Amino acid sequence: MTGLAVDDAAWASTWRPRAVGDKLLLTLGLVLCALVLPVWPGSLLVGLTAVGLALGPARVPARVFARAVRLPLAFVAVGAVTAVVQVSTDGIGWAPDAAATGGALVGHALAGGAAVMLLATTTPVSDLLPALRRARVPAAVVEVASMIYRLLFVLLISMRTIREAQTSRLGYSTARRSYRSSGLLAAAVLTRSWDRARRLQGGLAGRGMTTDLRVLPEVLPSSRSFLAGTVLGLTVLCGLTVVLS
Amino acid sequence: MHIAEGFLPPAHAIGWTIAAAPFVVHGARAVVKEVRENPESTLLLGAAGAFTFVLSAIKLPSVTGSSSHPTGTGVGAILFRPPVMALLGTVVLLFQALLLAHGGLTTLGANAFSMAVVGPWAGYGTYRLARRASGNLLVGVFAGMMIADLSTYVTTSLQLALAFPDAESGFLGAAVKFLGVFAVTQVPLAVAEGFLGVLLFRVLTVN
Amino acid sequence: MSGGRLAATDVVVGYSRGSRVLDRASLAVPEGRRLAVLGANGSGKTTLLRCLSGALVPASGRISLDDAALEHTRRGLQAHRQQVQLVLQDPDDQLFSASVAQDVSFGPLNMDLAEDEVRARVVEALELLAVTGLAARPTHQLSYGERKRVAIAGAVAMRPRVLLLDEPTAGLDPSAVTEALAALDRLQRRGSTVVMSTHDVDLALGWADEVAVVVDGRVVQGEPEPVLGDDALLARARLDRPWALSVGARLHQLGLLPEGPLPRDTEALLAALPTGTAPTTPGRS
Amino acid sequence: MSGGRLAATDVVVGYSRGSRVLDRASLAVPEGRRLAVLGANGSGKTTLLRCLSGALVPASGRISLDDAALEHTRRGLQAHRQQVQLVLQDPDDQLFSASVAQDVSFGPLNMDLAEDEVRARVVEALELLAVTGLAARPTHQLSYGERKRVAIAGAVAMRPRVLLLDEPTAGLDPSAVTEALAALDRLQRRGSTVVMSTHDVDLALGWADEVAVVVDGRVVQGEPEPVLGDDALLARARLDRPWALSVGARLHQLGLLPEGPLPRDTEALLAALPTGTAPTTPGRS
Repeated sequence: MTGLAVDDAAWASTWRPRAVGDKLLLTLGLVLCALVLPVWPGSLLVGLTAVGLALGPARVPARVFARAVRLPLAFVAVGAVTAVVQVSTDGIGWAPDAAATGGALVGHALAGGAAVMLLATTTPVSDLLPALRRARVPAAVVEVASMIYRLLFVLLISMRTIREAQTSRLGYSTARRSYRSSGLLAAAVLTRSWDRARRLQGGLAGRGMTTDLRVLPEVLPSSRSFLAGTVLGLTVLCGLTVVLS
Repeated sequence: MHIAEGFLPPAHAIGWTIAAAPFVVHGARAVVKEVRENPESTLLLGAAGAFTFVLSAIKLPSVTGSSSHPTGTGVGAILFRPPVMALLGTVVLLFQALLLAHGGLTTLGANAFSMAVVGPWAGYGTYRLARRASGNLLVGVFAGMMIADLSTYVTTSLQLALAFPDAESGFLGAAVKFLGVFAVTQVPLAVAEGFLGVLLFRVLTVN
Repeated sequence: MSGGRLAATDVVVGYSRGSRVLDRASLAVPEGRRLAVLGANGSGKTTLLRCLSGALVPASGRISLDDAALEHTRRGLQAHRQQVQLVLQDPDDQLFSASVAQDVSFGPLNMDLAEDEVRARVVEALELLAVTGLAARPTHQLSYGERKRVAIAGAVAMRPRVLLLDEPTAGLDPSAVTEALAALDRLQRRGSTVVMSTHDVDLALGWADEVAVVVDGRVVQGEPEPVLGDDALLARARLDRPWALSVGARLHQLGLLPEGPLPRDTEALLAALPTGTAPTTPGRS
Repeated sequence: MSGGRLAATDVVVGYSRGSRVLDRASLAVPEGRRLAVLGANGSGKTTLLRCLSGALVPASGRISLDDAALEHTRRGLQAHRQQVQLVLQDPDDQLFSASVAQDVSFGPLNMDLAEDEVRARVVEALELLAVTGLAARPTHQLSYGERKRVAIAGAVAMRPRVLLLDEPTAGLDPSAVTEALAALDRLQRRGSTVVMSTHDVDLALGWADEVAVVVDGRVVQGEPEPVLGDDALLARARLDRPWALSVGARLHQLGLLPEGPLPRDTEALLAALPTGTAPTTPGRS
């Protein structure tokens, strides 16, 4: 495997063949709901929906999803605590509504994070890039982004192998050696990346590359019932939030 | 350390997206022009972006015992200039948000402003100044990469302070808090990234 | 040097260090036959293939197709590449797209074919290489052997008359080699001329109709048996003699092999030897 | 499973997709003998070597050295790495310093040795691998075979008791293979235990004192002849039977080979066969 668990999950997801537009409508809808709806019960509903859809119909492994959503927790916790601590002339204390403000921050962040991960674990990044093209992003920019996606896996493997070789030769046994090894590692990966680009250029010229990297667009048919379900679901979610809050 | 999804209030998310947009569009124009004049540069720019992504995955040991990752935008700014880095940095941030759950979509604008705009420009400016003042490439690289890293986190702290002003002391008090938590702790890591840059350029200039 | 539709004549390629990689090398690619280009690493066999494909401009000499010299202009190269495709040794040097099917479509699209035609060619190429099942898989999840075959499919989809392959079996395990050779057979039966570079003399003897050894910047071309049985040539080329020729020659002397060409691989040798009475597996396990 | 100083016992390594790469695999590395680890690509032989080197932590099972279990702590691994070194297949991803001598000195420098000692070890390692002439060269200018040998020198300079090599001959031409094997011989004579992974059964038969086949997540270990003559095992492992065993068995039946172990390579086979009268080269060139 490639080692980027979210990417592996996206390619293996049962939602991978769904139209990117369908998934974008649903997930961006959830992201927006997480952002603008009041935390109770909006965030809870968005979070539950995202988790339910990912683990249920989209068949994303629970472990991958949980780990991905957990990753930003350190930032969210530290950031939320910092936001609700009050600094005044008589020292440091909690702001008056610390619990509510902190809770709201964590709630919004978790719900939003889960919604973004629903997109990320069901849609490979390379599927999203053609959608950028439809959103009027210049072709050259989309092609550069596609190359980044392809090459980052090649370079990640290089980086891991070099680091393993360095570790094996005791390159990370002290902090000082770790710095030195990291510098050598960064330089090695940089030279590899240039070399890769140069060689790929030769390889693609041989395949008749002219000015762009044109490929056959993949046809992923849009589903009316999925779109209808999305609109209905998001409406119900907003309605419930308004009624309950 | 990127601002997580859902952490910024909607108005701030929109505001920072608008603030970052002109720089990113400017960078996109630079890339389009470069690719039109020189079709092969698609591959080179792709490699540069992939390198930035991978570099930010290299773990640096910090003095405090924990470890952190370089921002990687300083080296890109020195090698490819800040406008190009504004675009590549934003693409890398999008990839980090989706592949690593690092950052977010609604906070992409805010993160792009700090990491793909302020960091590269501040780093590049410092690099030019320090290199001219000292006459030494490595001094310039060290200062440039350190400032690129540090200015990114200072910007992030100020963004958070703007979004969450202190109830009593307002923006200034909040700025002190967030800078204390997110930027002061970053100083040793910024120094580490500066050293990483020196090691990296030393190897590159030997070859 | 004639008769081949694709040919190199007196090609000189010199590198910076003064010594020439190719020094008036000539090669005629026999149409419809399997040609193995043999040489040690660094002998210049990759350079020769790159010259034949148009990727490298020789310092002097000419590359010709149907007796017309290749012109290294944009237009000349474009026409040449539609007929002659080179598959590089490292598949990561040619695969750029995240999806297998999209990557294979790149070459045909560059030929300005209609979308339906491109789609048909992608399907055909994936089938010929027996990688249809990988169409929807991301490139970066494939194994090395799978990536190699997808890279070949990318060239095959352009329906070249001549397919040049640089070390297509390097790094593959025996079953992957068998699969790769079977795919090349399907291509050849469909009318393509297949040229493979390798330093595996046993493989070349078993597979090729004709061999070309790159040695000291030149090419010695001929039927496999005399060329791969020429010890002086092989020593200069830093190659081994195929075991089947060494063993076969001795067994022929001992009267155990019939007259005619020597067997080229284990199966042929065992089939040609008289059968004994005991079972074929040694009784020592 | 005992007697080996370095051993893996009931090692399990599972990947995300549910299927296990290694499923209670056990291997004892025989001290001072040449061990070839055989398996198709993807069989798990690299995974096994990475477990033995400490680079990979198995889900269960243990790695032991001198009957003491390896603890995957900072300290435990550091001690292990001074005794066991793994050289990976791709040299490009193991050379990361500017010059050959610098790269080889990386390991010894990290062992806190005095500078003189480091210098001596670098000289020694370069000599053992016959790459002394390359010491001052930048690593990216080397040929593939040279890079492979320099990567091995980097591990050898740490004077490990056990040297694990992942496909050290892959991608090398015959003369480079000969040179690499000669270097491994010198290492072994100096007292190191050498373990090599490969999918080249002919090479393994000719080189190894003992072989281990990785198949279905487990390891079948033994003397080369019975293991590499076991057709059912080889079929499961997607490996070929070495030609020398197939041909040798038939010739043995025909009464042409003396009793005793079968010859393992061309030279041995030709030496064991009765001599004919005609010259050894076929008379057709």
